[in-house]
Amino acid sequence: MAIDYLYPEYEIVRDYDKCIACRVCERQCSNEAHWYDDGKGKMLCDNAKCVDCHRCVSLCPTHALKIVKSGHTFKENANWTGKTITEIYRQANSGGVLLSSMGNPEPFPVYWDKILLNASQVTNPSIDPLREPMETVTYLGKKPAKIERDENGRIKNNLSPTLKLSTPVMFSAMSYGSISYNAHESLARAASELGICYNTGEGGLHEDFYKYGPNTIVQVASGRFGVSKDYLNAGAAIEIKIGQGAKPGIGGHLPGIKVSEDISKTRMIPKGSDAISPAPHHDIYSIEDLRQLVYSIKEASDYKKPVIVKIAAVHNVAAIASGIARSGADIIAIDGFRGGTGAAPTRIRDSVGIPIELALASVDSRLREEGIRDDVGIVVGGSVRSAADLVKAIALGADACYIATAACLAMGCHLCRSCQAGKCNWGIATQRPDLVKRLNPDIGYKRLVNLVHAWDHEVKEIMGGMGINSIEALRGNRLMLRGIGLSSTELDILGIKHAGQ
Amino acid sequence: MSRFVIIGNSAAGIGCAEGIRTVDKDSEIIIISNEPHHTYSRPLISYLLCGMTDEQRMKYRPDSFYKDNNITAMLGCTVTAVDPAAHTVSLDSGEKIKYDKLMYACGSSPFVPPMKGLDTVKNKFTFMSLDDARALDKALSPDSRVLVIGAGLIGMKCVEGIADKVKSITVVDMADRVLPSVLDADGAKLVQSAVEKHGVKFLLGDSAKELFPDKAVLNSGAEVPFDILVVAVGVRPNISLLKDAGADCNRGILTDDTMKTSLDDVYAAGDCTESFDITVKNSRILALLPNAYMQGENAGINMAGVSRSYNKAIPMNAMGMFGYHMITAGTYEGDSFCESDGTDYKKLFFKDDRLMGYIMIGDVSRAGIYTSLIREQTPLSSIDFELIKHHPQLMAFEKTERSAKLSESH
Amino acid sequence: MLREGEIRIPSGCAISGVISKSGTPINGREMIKSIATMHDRSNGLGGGFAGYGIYPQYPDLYAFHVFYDSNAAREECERFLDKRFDIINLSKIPVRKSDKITSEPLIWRYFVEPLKTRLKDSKLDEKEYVSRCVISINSNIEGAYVFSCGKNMGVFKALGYPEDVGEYFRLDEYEGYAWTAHGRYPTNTPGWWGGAHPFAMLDYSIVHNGEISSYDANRRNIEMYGYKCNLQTDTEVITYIIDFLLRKKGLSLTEAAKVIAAPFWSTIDHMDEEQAAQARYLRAAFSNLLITGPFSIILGFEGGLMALNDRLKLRSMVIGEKDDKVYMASEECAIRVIEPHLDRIWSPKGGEPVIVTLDSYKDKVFI
Amino acid sequence: MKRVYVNEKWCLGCHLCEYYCTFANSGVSSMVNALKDKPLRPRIRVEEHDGISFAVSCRHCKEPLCVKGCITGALSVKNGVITVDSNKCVGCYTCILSCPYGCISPDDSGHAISKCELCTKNACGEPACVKGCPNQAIVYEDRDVTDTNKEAAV
Repeated sequence: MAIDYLYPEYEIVRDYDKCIACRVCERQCSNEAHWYDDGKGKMLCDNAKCVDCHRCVSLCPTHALKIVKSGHTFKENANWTGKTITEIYRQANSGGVLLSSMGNPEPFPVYWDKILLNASQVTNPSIDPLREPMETVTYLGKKPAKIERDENGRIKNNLSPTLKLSTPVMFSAMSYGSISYNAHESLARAASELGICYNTGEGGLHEDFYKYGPNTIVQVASGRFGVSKDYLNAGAAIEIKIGQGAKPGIGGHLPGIKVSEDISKTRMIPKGSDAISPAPHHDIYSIEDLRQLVYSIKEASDYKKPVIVKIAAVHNVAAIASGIARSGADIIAIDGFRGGTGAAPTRIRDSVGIPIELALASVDSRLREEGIRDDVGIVVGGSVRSAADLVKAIALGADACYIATAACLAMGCHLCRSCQAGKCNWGIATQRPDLVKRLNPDIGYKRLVNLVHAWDHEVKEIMGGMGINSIEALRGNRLMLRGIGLSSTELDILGIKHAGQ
Repeated sequence: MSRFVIIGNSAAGIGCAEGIRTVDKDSEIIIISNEPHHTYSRPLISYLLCGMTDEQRMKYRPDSFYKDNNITAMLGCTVTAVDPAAHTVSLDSGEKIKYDKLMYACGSSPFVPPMKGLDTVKNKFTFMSLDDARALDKALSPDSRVLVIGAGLIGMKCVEGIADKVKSITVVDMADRVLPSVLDADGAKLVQSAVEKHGVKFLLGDSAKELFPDKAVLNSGAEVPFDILVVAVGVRPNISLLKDAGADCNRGILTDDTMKTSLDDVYAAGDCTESFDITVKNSRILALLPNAYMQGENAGINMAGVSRSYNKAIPMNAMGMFGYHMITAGTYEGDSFCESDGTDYKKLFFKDDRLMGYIMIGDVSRAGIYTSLIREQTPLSSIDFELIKHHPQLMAFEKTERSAKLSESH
Repeated sequence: MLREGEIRIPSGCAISGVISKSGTPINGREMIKSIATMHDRSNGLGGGFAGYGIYPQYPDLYAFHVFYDSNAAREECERFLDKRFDIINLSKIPVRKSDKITSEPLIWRYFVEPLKTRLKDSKLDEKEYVSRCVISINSNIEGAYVFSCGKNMGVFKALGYPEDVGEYFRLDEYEGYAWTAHGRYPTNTPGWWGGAHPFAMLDYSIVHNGEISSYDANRRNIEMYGYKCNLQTDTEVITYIIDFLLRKKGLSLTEAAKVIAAPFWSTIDHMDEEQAAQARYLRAAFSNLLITGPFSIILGFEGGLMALNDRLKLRSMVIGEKDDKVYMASEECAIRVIEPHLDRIWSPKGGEPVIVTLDSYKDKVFI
Repeated sequence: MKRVYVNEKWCLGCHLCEYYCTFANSGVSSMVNALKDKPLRPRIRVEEHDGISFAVSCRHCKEPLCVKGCITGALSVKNGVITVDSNKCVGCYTCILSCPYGCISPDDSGHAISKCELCTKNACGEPACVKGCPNQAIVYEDRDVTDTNKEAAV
């Protein structure tokens, strides 16, 4: 055997005084890091197999386990970090592109954390959300260009199709295939109960979930998996996915091994075949092609569904968004570079794209400068982590936010970032039936509902503090924001003043 | 308001009273028993002797039972006659009690066969009632040599009950094995040797030819000296009162599946009746406490006006000897499957796609799952028999059946 | 200190208004008396009035009231106007000097009408043409500020307590069918005349008491439609919103009220279906023009007044009626002082507009 | 009445129910002290075979064969819960013979039986197996077909 240059990243620490050898750790570890040694009468483990997903830690009834970062260090320096060295070893070993999961982990600035919110004092009363109505209902879509009246002078309803959300949060695209049936069911049921939407991702819509259509966004991506007329008409909106924050400019690949009977049916591809999403849509090589696809989809859905175009936040996102706003799309979704993924080339994930905060601010400003902000709704995602991030996004100009990593966390994800292995111990990013069943949608959906309810409460508290009692009065209300520790360029892009100004 | 009269204060009689009360909370219930005791569990008399229970704990129902259930208990009263035409029962006191519905649950009595010289034996006992047990216990001393005639259920439980109180015990039975009514030969061997470890001596395939005041001479010629004799060769159902009143009887009283006898408004239950054994599909005496209770309960429900059938009777038995347990049920017919490691023993009998009977000794865990297969006449083809034959388990059932068992209210 | 337009300045205030439905002329003195009663609601950093029907001699000309910081600014502005308008009359606005009103700018008044050829070339309707010219002056000509530009109406405002401002502008010499007045309590203005209220665009004028928390959401939205919020005041943005909704979008006053003080979704759910559909439409179509936070406003327009509170009624506002006159004010005392014997007085609910027009305008105003 | 119900669809075969059950009925305040190096005597047992697993515990039948067959009167129904008076029980195992679900086991002493009593005799509150199940495969619900439940179902 060749020398293994790598050293386990984590150490499993077991307190043998507490361990009752119930073996739940062993039974629950899909990486087979734990086992019971009959001879010794105790549990043993292999640190090299541990991915730090905390399944064993969470289930251990006596709290006998913890996982710590291995104390091992290479002879690293500021330039040659342990991570860099490890990656070189791995590539020298495999000759392949490094793959990673979830969002960009690198220490780039998180602008949400450099923005502060305002509150009312004296001149304007704060509003108590427990006493007064506090509204977070959001309509996503185009605003009508002009008022039309019937012969009796009554206003005609000439609104374009819109998405009505009880609160400005949606679950962003995660395909059936990248995540499990039970994860999809949890998302679908939660969206239904919450009065928001979840997104099929590019993997089609399982027949069991057509019933959640009014709360479903069906996605059309470059692979066109599972796309049919019925599919397009099954949801409340249709999203054309151009790009994704974690891997702008890159396609996707679901290995054939994960294309089970059920997934093959849902994706409408042969069982066991690789599902490859091309990097571009091969019918969209320019903006006018996009317009054609938008209108093809509108034709296919009888102009009854809003069309969303989702792009990754890249350098010239504002200009691209402007083009999309003029393409007939009703909603633009922008995904920042910290957005998650089931698998992406590490180099792309960690080096391509820009933060969603800057992308959002520049898109919103640009569309307003062009007077077309009311022609589209803006939805942003790519690591909206809390109600505070959500409020900041709305105040910067978003109509609503997409959340996925937070949703996965709510369902139990522990961010071990090993989705690509398909052995998710939490039953989310896996298709193995014994693992999938670990996510009981009765629990998963409730936790999602709880999360969004909690955020909604927090948004209302924050709004009330600002003296705002409806989310639309927060939208684009950048006076409610101040930067902290930001350069004047950053403040300019964000369109906010510095704290104290 | 009716008056229900129950003759008998043991499992069938109590079952009857409880059955009535599930339907009718108000009508009068009278329980008549020739024993003067609060209802107690007869099978516990062996546990009483060895100190695993006492007279208070062996009460079958709490002290407040009659009061709680608004029952008039006439204890120590013997019924001398039943007049089905007049709907009365006569007591030894001369009193006549009218009934609207009558439950006859008089159980059975020890059978003492004619044996030469029996009348010369001073310390001779049967082992059926609390009074039997009290009398035997009084006679025992650490020096006693005890001869037990009969290695059946009663004899063996008696052995267990007195083993630690006496000098020696010898058991004689005509059969070639212990517990012949419930065990096969291999199983019996295991139990026998387990009991022998406690100093008990068995003389099987033999019987007493003649009894003397201090010894028995067996057919084989062997002599067994003893101080105390226990005769436990079997029981006979107490049917005479009803038989005299004109009820159809075989060896036991015959009833329909509501437990009604051939006499109007007269029901019978327990050891004095015959039951339809669904494993062999014929009528026989199943003198078992669970069977007695359920017959009585079913009768009570019918007596109170709700029609319900009792048609799941099967022979079954659970007993332990010095902590070595055995559970058996059904009939030992058909093909068999046997597993044994010298301590734990299991034998299943199956025929016509049905489990007919089983014997489990040692490890008896989850035996009820097998019992249920027999009682419910479950087609073995509908379950995973290969799986279940090694261990009783619900896994062997179809998914929908499992789900019905585990996710529905029962 | 930064002045209005350079920074956002919240302020509390007093407002008052009166209208005679029959068109009976009301002397400006009445309004001074009314607003003076609420002296404590102002802090001497701004006061103003709007009078309707005050220029019967030029009813069809736009009356521009302009503050100039210098003659140079005036000359530049007049050159600008000359190119675009026929100036029928120009003069300084007569004032009564007083030690209570200081740091006066130059205050000029022009009665104008758009040059026909320029108007035609612009391909705009007349009002849009005028408003763009005004926005252009205010945005581009340093030291010039048009603070009133409607027909047969005028705004008079200055730094000082409102009663002193009224005296200064000699309002006792004006009569109109309707008046509004404003006393200002800004928190941090250095005191700039242009920052005083009312704020006007064409014949719409707004007096406003409150501080709206939706300001930047409203501003950034309305600025997409050709408005420029130079002053960064609530009153300015509310005026533009009203102008946008009424003039550009053709909404009725009631409909506009349902946009800026929209009924709650929970209230809409209890409306009858037609009303609910309309309310939902207006909220969805103009969601970014919903104004939240406390406000009470009196909108003046050609032929009438509209009073409106925010939907939670976080600011006081009472309405009084006596014969053909309707009074609107922050406090009842401001009404009682000029009309002690009212037929009726009430406090309208949050979001419930009170619209009063001249009888002769009943059919001309889109209610 | 509320009973424990299990759904094999969600059972992970983790066996935690057995440990939580044993702990809850141990009378010991620390789980480690209750279970470390001690025999496990749960009143709920997980069956596992071929990727399927589920826990089984007393169904608290409305027509309980164990109670009817009990020779001592130690088993009785109290407020719908089948409970055992271990003082009366002599360990004859007739109930083990009777129970169609295989849910009754000998207790530690071997002279009596132990069975699920829905944690009514310990300080657990909601049954420990239900609380301890990580996937809601074991739930504590009222599924009796009563008039009210029927209406709710409609």
